[in-house]
Amino acid sequence: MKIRAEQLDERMAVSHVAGELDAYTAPDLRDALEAHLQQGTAWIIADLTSLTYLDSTGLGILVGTAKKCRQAGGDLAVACNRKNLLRIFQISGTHEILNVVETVEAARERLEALRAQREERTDGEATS
Amino acid sequence: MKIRAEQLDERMAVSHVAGELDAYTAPDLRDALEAHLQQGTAWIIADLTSLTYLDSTGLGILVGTAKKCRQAGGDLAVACNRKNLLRIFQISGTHEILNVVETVEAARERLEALRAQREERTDGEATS
Amino acid sequence: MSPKDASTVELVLPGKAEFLLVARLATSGVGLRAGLTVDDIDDLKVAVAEACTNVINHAFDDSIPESERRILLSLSIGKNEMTVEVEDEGVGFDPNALERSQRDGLDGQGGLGFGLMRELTDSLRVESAPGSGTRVIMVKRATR
Amino acid sequence: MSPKDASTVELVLPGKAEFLLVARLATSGVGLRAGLTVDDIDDLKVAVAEACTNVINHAFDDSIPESERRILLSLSIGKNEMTVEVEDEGVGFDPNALERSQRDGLDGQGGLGFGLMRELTDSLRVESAPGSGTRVIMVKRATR
Ligand SMILES: Nc1ncnc2c1ncn2[C@@H]1O[C@H](COP(=O)(O)OP(=O)(O)O)[C@@H](O)[C@H]1O
Ligand SMILES: Nc1ncnc2c1ncn2[C@@H]1O[C@H](COP(=O)(O)OP(=O)(O)O)[C@@H](O)[C@H]1O
Repeated sequence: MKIRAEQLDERMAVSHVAGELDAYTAPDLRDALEAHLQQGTAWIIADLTSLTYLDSTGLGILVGTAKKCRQAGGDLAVACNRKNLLRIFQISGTHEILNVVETVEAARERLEALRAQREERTDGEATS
Repeated sequence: MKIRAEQLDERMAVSHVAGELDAYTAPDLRDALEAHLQQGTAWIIADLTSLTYLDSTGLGILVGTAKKCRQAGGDLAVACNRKNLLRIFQISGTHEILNVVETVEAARERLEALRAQREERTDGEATS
Repeated sequence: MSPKDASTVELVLPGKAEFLLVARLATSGVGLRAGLTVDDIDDLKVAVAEACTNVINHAFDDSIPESERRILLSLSIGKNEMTVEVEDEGVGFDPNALERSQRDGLDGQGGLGFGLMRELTDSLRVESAPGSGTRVIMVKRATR
Repeated sequence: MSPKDASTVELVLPGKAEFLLVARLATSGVGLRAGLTVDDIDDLKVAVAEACTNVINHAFDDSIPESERRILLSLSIGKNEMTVEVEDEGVGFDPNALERSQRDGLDGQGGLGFGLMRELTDSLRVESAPGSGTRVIMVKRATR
């Protein structure tokens, strides 16, 4: 498995992940995602469009990271378009909570929209 | 392993071979090459440009077929450009006798040249 | 270890995550020969890895030295199907307690592994008891 | 069969050409974990397949029932190298007669298999005797 980090703006970053994500390689992904959070980046895109294998260990890390992102005021989205991996998201019931979409572009749009919503709500609260 | 036959002219044909050639799949290649010979085609190109695996069992079939081609007045050439397979031809010392070249086009040229030589020699003998 | 018949491959793997890749590759190879489709094989690879990951994560306590932490994987070609057995000689557990833990789902501490195995195969059987090791038997039918 | 240590994978394969693919895939998986390069692994896959093909072609006479025709394959990760053992409980042969048969080369009835194994690995040892099975031990060092 190979991971490349890309910072999109001050609060949003992508981890581009290629290869196979299992219990052997999972610690590397956990560290990479953790690094974003440590740097104050709470809006994270996991780009899995070049990932060929995923199982419950990888799902566990993605779900755990999504939670931490939300706790930090952000969120996580997954870009994935491979049939075999999408099946895993579907049958594990994680498709929605992980904001799984087909491309990094769509993932970014999803997070931007969530961020806008979040800010609106905060503004609303502040002015009410 | 997948094999597709292509007849180039009355006496020359190609077997396009893709996948892995080992002792399990070798009988299929032997049958395919044998079929060319049965049909009177003694100039054969083994197109291995989409082959990913080759060992001594495959070499044995190629060498055996090359002999039969020569006995029938023709010859065999191999098109192959993968490093790992070329290494097998080299270290087994079969690179020359199997007329290994990089492309089907080059294999065809090689066989056409051999055919021309052969015909010249026959002509020479006939007129001497 | 002696294969039951002439269409079974048996593997002994160290109980370490490093070797999950080997379990998946062997599953692919036997799956291809069993006539499974590429999609069938993708599913079965995950199911096999889930069972093996469980051995690595749950089967061994400190009393078992590393050299004895093994995964026994048996891959059998049947008529239009493939049977996989994943076995360990570890601490075992009560499979009846599984249903409870399933309810926790992903949010809790587990239960997702067996859920995936069940969804990704055509049949799943778990033989285990505290103190006597675990055997997971899965069957995947060839779709086509 | 019990692995010598925590970095050895052992396989029992039926002695049929159908399973050569599984032997190669397992070799790839362990090779990757042993740090071999893709080229190293390509070479080692051929060497392993040659040894296994020999078992299938030469180890068994009619007295050995199909269910007992097995290939034992052991794949070990060492320090910057990988060791492979291919073993059978077949008829065996006299390795000293090998040198003679090598001279026939491809033109004769054989000898190419061991030639490739020798060229494609860093070390090759053959243990065999008529009547007592055969073990081929090969070491491949990681280039890089
Ligand atoms: N091979 C095993 N040895 C001992 N316990 C096991 C084994 N496999 C599964 N278990 C038990 O079954 C539970 C449920 O497993 P699973 O559904 O895969 O979820 P998870 O591994 O995430 O907990 C595990 O938490 C563990 O207690
Ligand atoms: N596992 C084995 N059991 C019995 N005989 C074997 C075995 N492996 C090799 N041999 C003997 O060694 C010879 C040389 O083998 P090899 O170099 O691979 O060439 P080939 O298989 O083409 O004959 C074989 O012909 C066979 O007589």
